[in-house]
Amino acid sequence: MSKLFNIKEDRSLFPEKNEQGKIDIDLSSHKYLKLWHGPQHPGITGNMSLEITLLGDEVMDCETHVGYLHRGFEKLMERRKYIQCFPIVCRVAVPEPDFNEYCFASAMEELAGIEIPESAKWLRTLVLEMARLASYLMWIGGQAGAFGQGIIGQWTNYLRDSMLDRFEELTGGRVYHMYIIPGGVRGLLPSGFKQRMEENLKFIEQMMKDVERVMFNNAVFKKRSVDMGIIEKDWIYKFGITGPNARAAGVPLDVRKDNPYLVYPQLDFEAVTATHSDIYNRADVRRRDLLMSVDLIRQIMAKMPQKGEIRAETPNVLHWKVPAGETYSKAECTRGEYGYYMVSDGSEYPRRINVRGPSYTHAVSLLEKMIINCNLADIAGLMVSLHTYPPEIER
Amino acid sequence: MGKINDILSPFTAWKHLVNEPLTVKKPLEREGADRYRGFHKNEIDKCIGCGTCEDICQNAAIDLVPVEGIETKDGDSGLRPKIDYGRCCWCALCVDICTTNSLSMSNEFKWIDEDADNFLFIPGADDKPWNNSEKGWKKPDYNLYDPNRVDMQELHPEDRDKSFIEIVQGYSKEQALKEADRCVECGICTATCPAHMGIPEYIRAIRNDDLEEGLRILYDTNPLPEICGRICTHKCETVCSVGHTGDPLSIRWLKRYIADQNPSERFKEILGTDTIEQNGKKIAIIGSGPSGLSAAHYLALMGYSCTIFEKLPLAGGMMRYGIPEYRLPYDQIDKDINYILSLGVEIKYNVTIGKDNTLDQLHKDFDAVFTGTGLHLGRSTRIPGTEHKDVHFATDLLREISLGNEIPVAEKVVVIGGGNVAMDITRSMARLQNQKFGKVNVIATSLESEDIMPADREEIVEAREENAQIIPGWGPQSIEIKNDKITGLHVIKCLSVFDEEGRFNPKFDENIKDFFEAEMVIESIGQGMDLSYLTDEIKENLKMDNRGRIIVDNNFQSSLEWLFVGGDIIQGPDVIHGIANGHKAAIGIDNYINSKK
Amino acid sequence: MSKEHTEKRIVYSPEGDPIEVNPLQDYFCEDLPEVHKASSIAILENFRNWARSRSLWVLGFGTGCGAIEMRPLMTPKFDAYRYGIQWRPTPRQADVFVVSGYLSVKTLKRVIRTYEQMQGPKYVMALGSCTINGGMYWDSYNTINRLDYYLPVDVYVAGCMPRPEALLAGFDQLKKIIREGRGEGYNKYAEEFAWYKANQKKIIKDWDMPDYNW
Amino acid sequence: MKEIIDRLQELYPIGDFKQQNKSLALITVDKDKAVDFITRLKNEEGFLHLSIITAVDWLEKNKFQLSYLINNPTTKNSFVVRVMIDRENAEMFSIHHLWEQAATYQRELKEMFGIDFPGSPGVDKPFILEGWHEIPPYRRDFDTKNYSEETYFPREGRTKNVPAEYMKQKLYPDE
Repeated sequence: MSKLFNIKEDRSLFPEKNEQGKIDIDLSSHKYLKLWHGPQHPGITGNMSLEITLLGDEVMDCETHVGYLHRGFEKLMERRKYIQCFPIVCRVAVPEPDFNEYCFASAMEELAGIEIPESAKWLRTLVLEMARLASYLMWIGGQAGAFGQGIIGQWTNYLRDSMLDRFEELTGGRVYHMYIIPGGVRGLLPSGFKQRMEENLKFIEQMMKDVERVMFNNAVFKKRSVDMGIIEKDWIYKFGITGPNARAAGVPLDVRKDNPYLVYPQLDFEAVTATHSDIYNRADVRRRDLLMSVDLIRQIMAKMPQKGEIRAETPNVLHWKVPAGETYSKAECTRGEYGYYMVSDGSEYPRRINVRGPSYTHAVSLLEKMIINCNLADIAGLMVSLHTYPPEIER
Repeated sequence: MGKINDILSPFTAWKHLVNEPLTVKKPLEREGADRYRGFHKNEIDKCIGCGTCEDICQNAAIDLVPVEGIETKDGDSGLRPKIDYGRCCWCALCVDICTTNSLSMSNEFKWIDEDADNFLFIPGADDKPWNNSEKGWKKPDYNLYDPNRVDMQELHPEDRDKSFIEIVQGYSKEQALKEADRCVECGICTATCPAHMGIPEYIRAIRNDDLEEGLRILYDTNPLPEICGRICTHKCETVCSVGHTGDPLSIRWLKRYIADQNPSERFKEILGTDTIEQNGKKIAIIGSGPSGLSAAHYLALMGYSCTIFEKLPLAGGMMRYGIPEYRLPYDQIDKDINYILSLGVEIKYNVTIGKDNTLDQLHKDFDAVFTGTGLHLGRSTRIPGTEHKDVHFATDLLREISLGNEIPVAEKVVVIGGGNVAMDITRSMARLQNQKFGKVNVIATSLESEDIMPADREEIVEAREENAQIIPGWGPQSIEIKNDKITGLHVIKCLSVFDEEGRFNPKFDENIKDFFEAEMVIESIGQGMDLSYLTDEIKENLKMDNRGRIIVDNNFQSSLEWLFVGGDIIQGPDVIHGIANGHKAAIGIDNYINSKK
Repeated sequence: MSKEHTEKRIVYSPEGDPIEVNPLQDYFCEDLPEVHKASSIAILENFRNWARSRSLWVLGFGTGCGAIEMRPLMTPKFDAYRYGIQWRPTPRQADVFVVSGYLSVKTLKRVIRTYEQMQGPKYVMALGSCTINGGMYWDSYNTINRLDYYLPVDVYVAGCMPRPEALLAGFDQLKKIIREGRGEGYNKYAEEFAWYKANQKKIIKDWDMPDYNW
Repeated sequence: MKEIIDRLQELYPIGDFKQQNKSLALITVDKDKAVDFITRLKNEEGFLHLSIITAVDWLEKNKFQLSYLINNPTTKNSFVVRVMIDRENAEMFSIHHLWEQAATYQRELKEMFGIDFPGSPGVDKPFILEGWHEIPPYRRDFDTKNYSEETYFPREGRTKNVPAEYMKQKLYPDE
């Protein structure tokens, strides 16, 4: 019987597992049903599909199929100048483009030896936290929705939109911000921004109390999520799990703390952790992380310099040659460690850029393992709780 | 207990039942933010069609296309960006890098169409509802390329005002790389340069630190890079697209950098001119000025055997005898000329055509003749008093200085004229006064007001740094002479120089007068040509316009098909036109000789 | 997926009897799409068009990044439901396909299948630069450049990505088109079926499905 | 980080040490020793977390560079372990036994670069692409723009003018 899911019925009819821990499936025996879950499926987070083999309504085997959103970013960047890569990197991850922009810019700045101005650092941190907040708000709606609570999504998508309005004001873009340009940022805070932001934050805090009451203190949600889909502590490094998924298991992996970047050392925060990583705990860690983002945004707004240079002096971007070298720049996004591995050969074009999205491990190898013995109805909830996000897998 | 709470607490959501809905009432009327990156706008008159937006666009969304009503002219390609909204990603990099600041974005974002082919438009030219929108993305407060020029190191005024040592020190490698980095490679400058030099290409060679390639590009169109790198009138810089919102590139100093950094003894090797196949044809060239040298260079490359006839003891024409050494050192002239001579060009010095030899004789002895004799005669204002012996022409004095002869220097000097030659003589006089009297008292006065003075801006600034007074906007009236000695120049205020049709027609206010004290007056209001070497027979057959200029075709061939004419007597006056004329004439001569066969 | 599942094979019933199946014949309809003629009675046709335009049921298939802007539309901020627009989970219930941005070849295949499974009259709304001329992935080896070569598009919305307000304006325009009886994309698809199929097959190399997925 | 390398220098031929930043160092290891070396770093030096495995195509040198980015969650330091392998019949030893997600990375590398990892689970199955018959797309000799233009019908109606050439045509066509 699986430790993962609290299934309590008689398991004697279920087949034995072989040495690899898998079940020998003979489709012609008519016991099993093969089901394709996605890509056109409302319960899925982005386009990916799961090829599931079911026995009854329990998953016996699963293979994830990705690649529906493959655009070949890493190839496209090789034939674009560095500055031309800047507008396209944000497209790798739609809900939180800023982490891409930041990782790309900081990797490039490190290779080029550019120090960005102080106020640009604060503004970058601000948009990263805003992106985290917006992304969590969207995620929380998905998590509740996957367990049948449509109302949470209705609330939080409105809250997310209020954050997008602030983004629009600050960066000129609603979803794709293209704000963290190599060398700095593209604009100072508009007048009245802080006040409007504070109103948004207050409303978010107020609504999050309701979310807590309606979603987290909810018998149905607890029933479906507590002790469901547990990530064991010893899997963390074995599978390369990062972010809230790891923190919920009590492993405080948070790049903001571990390898502090931008102005995080000057901010007061702790990595949010829980004791064991089931769906409920992961959701709770994300909720607390969300509230911490609210707090961090307040701290940033209070401490940041009022004006100053927003972009360091750089060579002419039309022929910016980055010295040969390679580096890896990472940041903590909502799903975990987000990183850009950049190799330069000293020319105007990057030699190679590799994007590390945390879903790469969460949605493929980890999901394939965790989904075994999961009930068909819980698949969506499990996927959302791993915060899988396909575009960063295939890029 | 906890379980009961878990069942009841979700019901608290009911409290929102009475709340006002937060839905946007009229979403279609909602505007984008002030900074929103919406649809493109372009101030089409400000735009110069440099294509930098096209270069930076990673989506190949921008094409440059001709637009009705926009003419191709110096500094404006006549093209305007056409944007494909089937490609655009609204990153606004095109706005941020726009050299003229003409491109911007509105905060409008709704464009619905049934035909996908319609999403191509020319911002500014096509009538779009957002053209007048005030809000939207504007170029932010940073630069994607450096708008500021790398300062050139120059001698301090105190260090230079006594000697004729070269003022401009030239760029170091680091400075040249930094300056070359500012180029956006639009190529607008190439059309304006009379020689159509490959300016973006040689600047790229500097960036790639491939100066040999740079030199090859220079010699493609200009055989006098050391000279041009110092004294070219740099029309390219006036149209430089980077100059619209910042300092233009110092194209001239970059050219000089390439020429300076390549050692003269390696020129032939770099340029691949060690051996040139001779074709046995002979060309005579009169005058070793820029046009003559340029023609000789390109003819020599084609295998012609060229002989230059020079009236003065050294080659270079006006470049040597008209431009003071502090601007153009003689050894640099020699560097350029020696290279041309090394190609097998011969110069016969101290030969005056019309005296020592005749044009008819040259016609007989050579397959073709090129003449570029330049403007060496001074022109007079013809105001009362100009016949006095202490009234001189600037060109004469400059020539004497270059020849090493002593010239008369007075304690108080007035120069009439506002061109580069006037500045040259003013600054030379300042030096000589400093050497002789230890102080400077020279006034240069021009008809033109300061903003339209024909002299280069930096010449005026540097002259003032050297304590010469530049007083523009006065018309000379008469030279006051007392006891057979000049005492000064009477002037009246000049209101305008050109009339509405752009013709020279100065207007004065007789009531505003001034008097500049002087013991010596130098006229520098333009030069005339000396065509006395043309025999009457030739003159009869030679077509000339009503102002006495020889009429030539595109290849500088006159109506006498063996006679080619170029340089200041046709176009200019300046060096770069001379070089361009010489190059074209060389091609013309080649065509002419090939057609004779 | 491989080609195997479209090939003829023998399966066994629970009782052990062999059954020969030819998937393409047995599992799918072999008919090709037909043109739906408009009714000759003008008033009836107008009524139909009016009714169709008043309830646009959108297929919940986010093919590209533009899908993210559909959530604000489904939720209170922009609330598209008040305009008669709602999202449906299955193609059988939907009549508007919003192609939200770039399409990789792998997705295009699924999009074609889903589109063909939708009930006529059906409409396609294409979002963003990517569907018009390739957008920022114009030189990518894995994304198509123009959608109208593979599916009939009724209306385009410019933007990268289009905002929810622009989407609403797009729906507005689509309603107008339908009311005017110009929403003929699905008929065009039936008429020029061979051309569309040839284009689709040119880029979907391993064609392992029936020609028409109905 | 340097001291780890100094300690292991005797056991493994480690080259090109470079401290890229405070917490990241680059090293190169021979192909044959690489898996051994990575295993040691994981088991004895605490480099428990594998961030990425990726490849760089050095077409000019006819080599692939494989980069393993491993991180020590205790000291927060990372190594990029670089391994150069031949481009022809590119093959590398699999490390799927060390980290579960390595199999996915290796599957991607096989598909996108054509680097084989014998023994890695599912390495031959298509991962991202479907029906791909060209050379692996991340190889430098694959021209994506060409392929796209030939395959995906770019929309007509585009024209191209280069300002300098256009001005020449308009202002001085004969010169």
